[in-house]
Amino acid sequence: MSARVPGPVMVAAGCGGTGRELEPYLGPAGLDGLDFVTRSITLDARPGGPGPRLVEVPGGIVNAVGLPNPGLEHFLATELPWLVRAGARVIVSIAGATMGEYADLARRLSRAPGVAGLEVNVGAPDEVGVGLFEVREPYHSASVIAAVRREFPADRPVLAKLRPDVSRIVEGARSCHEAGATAVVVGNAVPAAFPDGRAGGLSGPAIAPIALRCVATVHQTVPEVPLIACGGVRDAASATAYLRAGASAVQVGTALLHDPTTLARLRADLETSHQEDP
Amino acid sequence: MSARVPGPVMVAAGCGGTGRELEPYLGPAGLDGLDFVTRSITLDARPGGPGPRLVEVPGGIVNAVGLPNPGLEHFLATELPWLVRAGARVIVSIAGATMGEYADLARRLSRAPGVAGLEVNVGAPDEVGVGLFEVREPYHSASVIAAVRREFPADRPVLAKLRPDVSRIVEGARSCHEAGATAVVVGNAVPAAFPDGRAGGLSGPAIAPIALRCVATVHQTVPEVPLIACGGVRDAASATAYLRAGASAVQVGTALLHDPTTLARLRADLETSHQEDP
Amino acid sequence: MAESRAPVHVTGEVVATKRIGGYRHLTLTAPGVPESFRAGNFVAVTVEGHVARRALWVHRVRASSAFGPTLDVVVETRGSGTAWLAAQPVGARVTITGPLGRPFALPKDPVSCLLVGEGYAAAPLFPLAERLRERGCQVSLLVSAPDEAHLLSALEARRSARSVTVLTADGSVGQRGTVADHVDDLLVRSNADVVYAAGPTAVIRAAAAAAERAGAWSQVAVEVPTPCGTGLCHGCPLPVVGEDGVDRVIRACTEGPVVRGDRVRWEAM
Amino acid sequence: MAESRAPVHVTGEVVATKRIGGYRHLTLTAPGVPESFRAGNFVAVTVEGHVARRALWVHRVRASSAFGPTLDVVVETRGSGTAWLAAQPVGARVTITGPLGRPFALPKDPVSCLLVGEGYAAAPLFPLAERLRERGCQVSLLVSAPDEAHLLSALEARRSARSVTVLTADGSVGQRGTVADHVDDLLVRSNADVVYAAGPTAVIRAAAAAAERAGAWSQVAVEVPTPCGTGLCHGCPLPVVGEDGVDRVIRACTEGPVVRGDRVRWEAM
Ligand SMILES: Cc1cc2nc3c(=O)[nH]c(=O)nc-3n(C[C@H](O)[C@H](O)[C@H](O)COP(=O)(O)OP(=O)(O)OC[C@H]3O[C@@H](n4cnc5c(N)ncnc54)[C@H](O)[C@@H]3O)c2cc1C
Ligand SMILES: Cc1cc2nc3c(=O)[nH]c(=O)nc-3n(C[C@H](O)[C@H](O)[C@H](O)COP(=O)(O)OP(=O)(O)OC[C@H]3O[C@@H](n4cnc5c(N)ncnc54)[C@H](O)[C@@H]3O)c2cc1C
Ligand SMILES: Cc1cc2nc3c(=O)[nH]c(=O)nc-3n(C[C@H](O)[C@H](O)[C@H](O)COP(=O)(O)O)c2cc1C
Ligand SMILES: Cc1cc2nc3c(=O)[nH]c(=O)nc-3n(C[C@H](O)[C@H](O)[C@H](O)COP(=O)(O)O)c2cc1C
Ligand code: FES
Ligand code: FES
Repeated sequence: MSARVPGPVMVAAGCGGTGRELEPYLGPAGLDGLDFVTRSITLDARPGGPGPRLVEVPGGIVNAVGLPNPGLEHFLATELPWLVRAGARVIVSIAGATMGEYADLARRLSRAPGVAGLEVNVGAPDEVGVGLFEVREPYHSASVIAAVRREFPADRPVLAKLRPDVSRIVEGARSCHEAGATAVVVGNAVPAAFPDGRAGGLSGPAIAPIALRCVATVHQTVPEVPLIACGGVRDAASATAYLRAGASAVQVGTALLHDPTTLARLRADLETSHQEDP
Repeated sequence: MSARVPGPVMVAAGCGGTGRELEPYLGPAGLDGLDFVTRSITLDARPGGPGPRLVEVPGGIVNAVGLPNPGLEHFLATELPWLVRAGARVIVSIAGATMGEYADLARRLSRAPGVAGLEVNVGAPDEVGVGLFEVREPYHSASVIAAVRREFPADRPVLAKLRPDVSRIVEGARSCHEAGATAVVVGNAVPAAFPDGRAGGLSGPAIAPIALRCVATVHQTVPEVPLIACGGVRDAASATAYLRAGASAVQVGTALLHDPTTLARLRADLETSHQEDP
Repeated sequence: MAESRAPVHVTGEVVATKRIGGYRHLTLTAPGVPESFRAGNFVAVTVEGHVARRALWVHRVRASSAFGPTLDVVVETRGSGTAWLAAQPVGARVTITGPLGRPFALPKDPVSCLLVGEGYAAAPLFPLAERLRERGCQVSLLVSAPDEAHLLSALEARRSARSVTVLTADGSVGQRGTVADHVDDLLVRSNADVVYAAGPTAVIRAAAAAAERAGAWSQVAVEVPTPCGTGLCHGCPLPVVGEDGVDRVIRACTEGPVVRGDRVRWEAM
Repeated sequence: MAESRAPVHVTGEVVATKRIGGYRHLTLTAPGVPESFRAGNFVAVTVEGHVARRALWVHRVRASSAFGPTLDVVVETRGSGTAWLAAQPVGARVTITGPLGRPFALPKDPVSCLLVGEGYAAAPLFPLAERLRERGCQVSLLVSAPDEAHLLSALEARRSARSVTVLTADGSVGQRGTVADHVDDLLVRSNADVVYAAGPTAVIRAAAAAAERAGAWSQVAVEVPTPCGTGLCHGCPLPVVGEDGVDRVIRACTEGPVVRGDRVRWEAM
């Protein structure tokens, strides 16, 4: 497995629009050279759930967007070529209802020009609600990763995106890595509820301490697993906390909704602090 | 099991000092009639962990207080009698390193005058770090509850306080209830890390959507289990979200650190809204 | 539809603030925003300590003032964010993203237009009226509100509009009644080819339906919650019928907020 | 030690704000707080949008002013909370809890006292000096700071103190040097029976050690982070030796912040 681990700063799935909407805020370089994870793409188009899809809560937002996306075919025909032309390193996030769907998506994406890698969404905060393959135990996610890995060229990364659930993350990370994941993304939005009790996922600064605990625990227990941190990254301090805890890259999600220039600033800040380090 | 479920508004463990410090902020009634959960008491005195024990994060705090407490004997001699005299309904939170310690604590507290009930802390965010009995699977907590229940009179409540971990909370609540818990407290601080990677627990408004998801899920799946919600309660809106989702009471923790009058206000607000309801 | 130029994310400043009736009118600098504004665009404002953004229609832009280019917004205090914004004094710094969203499409020919707006949401119709008049269109304006305090002043619009009708639900000023009660009649009287509408869903829906009955085009400015406002989160679903006749859900902030009235699936909103 | 009366949690108002050197001095109303204040108490301030509280020494209380009873605090801007507080204009409302913590214990007899303080933390020594003088004590005051900008003005204290010594680390005003350099000498010269100290740990530790060497009592006002300030969270551990000789960890906010200098386990801090 000689695939490069992306980073150090990436766009988190579902928080960068189709790429076009983010471009105006990225500074002169635009998307060029940016690791852009798409929103999760499913085989068939999905309209997404009803509104309100996002509700603000202290320190974050609760979302139940419902994976709106145009389906694989339309994505390949329109969004992917645009992203590739813009110079992005496109990591396609994939989501399926069955292991077969994941394999299918991986196979078809392996042939699409310009796909730099895959991110497998096996940690949605409400997979049952959105009709995704249900990950109850770590071996469920590992089986999905193995199925995807079989279909996707070994020289391109397959990332396993897991839920930041401290009681399962070590086992999940280890088994996904063994199943062929180039790196493990820790993690997704945290299972949560809207004020009215409806299921959703909590994201944003509120969850950073939770995901950080998961990253630190995984890194201490299975240091050989490359980690990408995701959850509440908003500035250089929150990003370096993850990097110090053992992550080799960070993804930025909710912060972009709050301030679309976060990514540009973060790239600059991390480069500066990198240069200052001996 | 005819024990009354406390509430509707309680002081969460470890967030009301010894009771004396909270009293000035409770209004004319003081502690009288208030369900006061003590900080977790262990058999032997514990000094607690080093500083910084609490660090502020967006929407909450991360804490690793380390269960400082004077030990059971000193508690029985000094803090308990004061609380009883002040009129509080004292629910003693207990924590132990072994099942035997939990049983021991329960037995000795069953004989202490004025103990209205017990809350069993089987969901600490870093039990390994603080040397508590490790709860890896739901049956671990259920065994502790069963051991405590055997030692404590059936007409007084035993509450099982669990971690707000959505992938385990249903099984945990069900099995603790079957083991004799009068009600289940959902939940404790969420396993998290300090910015420097040290293990701790996240509490405050940030975790309310997470605990609410757990409460709603448990109530939908095992509606026969009485639930007490704990996590980020700060005002009438956050409390009623829990009550609507199926909790019969709420505990207030971190909000007291931010505004020690929260409890007095909340009791008044919930009574008003209760009267307004037809 | 016209495409808006690239939005910017900038720190601006409150240069004037005044209470008019039930609203707070703020004048802000926001370098780059007024310059590329078109009628129907909105801005997203950052509220300190809150993750989601607050969307506001742009009521007016001035190409130059003592402070350089400025924009005006009309704020109705509702929750934490609008309360915070309304309380900002002159000199306060405010982070603004804009201009956002698809603006009103302007007719190529100098046709007759009816502009229908209610409450603060009538705000974008005023710069629209000016643009239309510049193009030689005949503009009729219908401004409505629940009561006088929530009526945007139509005084300035009298320069751009041939006729101005004022409605309040309680009859405290202008005619009594709702947009639904009066819009068909006005459409006939103004002989409009295009209806532009902005306001609560009931109002723009009534305007779109009236346009359809009269065989006119309509463009409506839709308000659904827009957590980011920039097209990134897909959190602002707007159910429409696509040009191909297929049901779709678009992002109100990016593919809207202005859409053709006959495209909205009102019953699905 | 003296016990302070019951604290209150109230909304007060900024009635004056001025920058003096590197500090912002705020005068606040806080109904009930100035009335039961004793020297060495502190207040906890709420910062909008932040869960933890910010602790501040009370520098002065006035029993009556045009605004009723007021209290003064001295703010050094460090992080988000102190920056916010320092920026509050006259009229801003601020939520305050106090008076908090154990105050300085006053001697029964009119003994000779040396008061040692550094930076903003010297603030509580000024009301202490007044109380001591009222009791007939002889007060010597040592005020130190890294530089002139961080020196609390000792002008007013000259009324209460028999002698005032000023030190700066850079020698920009007063004598050059640190408290550790000068405190033994001053203790001898002032012939003090009691040393009161407030400031960074190094300073109060040096003062306590000097007192011990000279056979004097000492009381130190300790600053450790106090997330709640009210004794509820046990988040402010202060390692001490109990009266029974047993090592203990107490809550700095409630069982402190003023403790006997010889009780602190400095090496465990
Ligand atoms: C395109 C557009 C233009 C708008 N223009 C104006 C304007 O010119 N003047 C004005 O006063 N208001 C306008 N609004 C409505 C304004 O954005 C909401 O009233 C405001 O977001 C509510 O924020 P709050 O903090 O006061 O309320 P809160 O209840 O604190 O809001 C909490 C959250 O809900 C969202 N939200 C709640 N209600 C609405 C709503 N009706 N629309 C959008 N988001 C909502 C907010 O974005 C925020 O995330 C506009 C909305 C949209 C979508
Ligand atoms: C008893 C006592 C009295 C004090 N009196 C004064 C005073 O009169 N004037 C003054 O300027 N400062 C005083 N301080 C220090 C002041 O409370 C801290 O500088 C302040 O809390 C830092 O807050 P911040 O928001 O600026 O920094 P942030 O970095 O945003 O603070 C984040 C968190 O850390 C805590 N914290 C960080 N540093 C300290 C510290 N040194 N002490 C306590 N908490 C800290 C804060 O409470 C907050 O929870 C006092 C502290 C104590 C304990
Ligand atoms: C609006 C929104 C949409 C999201 N969509 C996806 C998605 O399609 N696939 C996915 O794997 N994660 C999705 N996520 C999760 C984010 O990628 C990210 O893992 C999570 O929000 C935590 O990071 P953050 O705190 O930086 O947002 C979404 C999150 C948000 C807020
Ligand atoms: C400072 C602090 C100390 C705590 N001590 C205890 C404890 O001793 N025993 C326990 O079961 N929970 C303890 N908790 C957890 C709280 O009781 C509560 O479950 C948790 O903080 C979530 O609720 P909240 O968001 O209202 O604080 C503590 C929490 C805090 C913040
Ligand atoms: S509000 Fe985020 S995409 Fe429209
Ligand atoms: S700061 Fe909370 S107990 Fe002292």
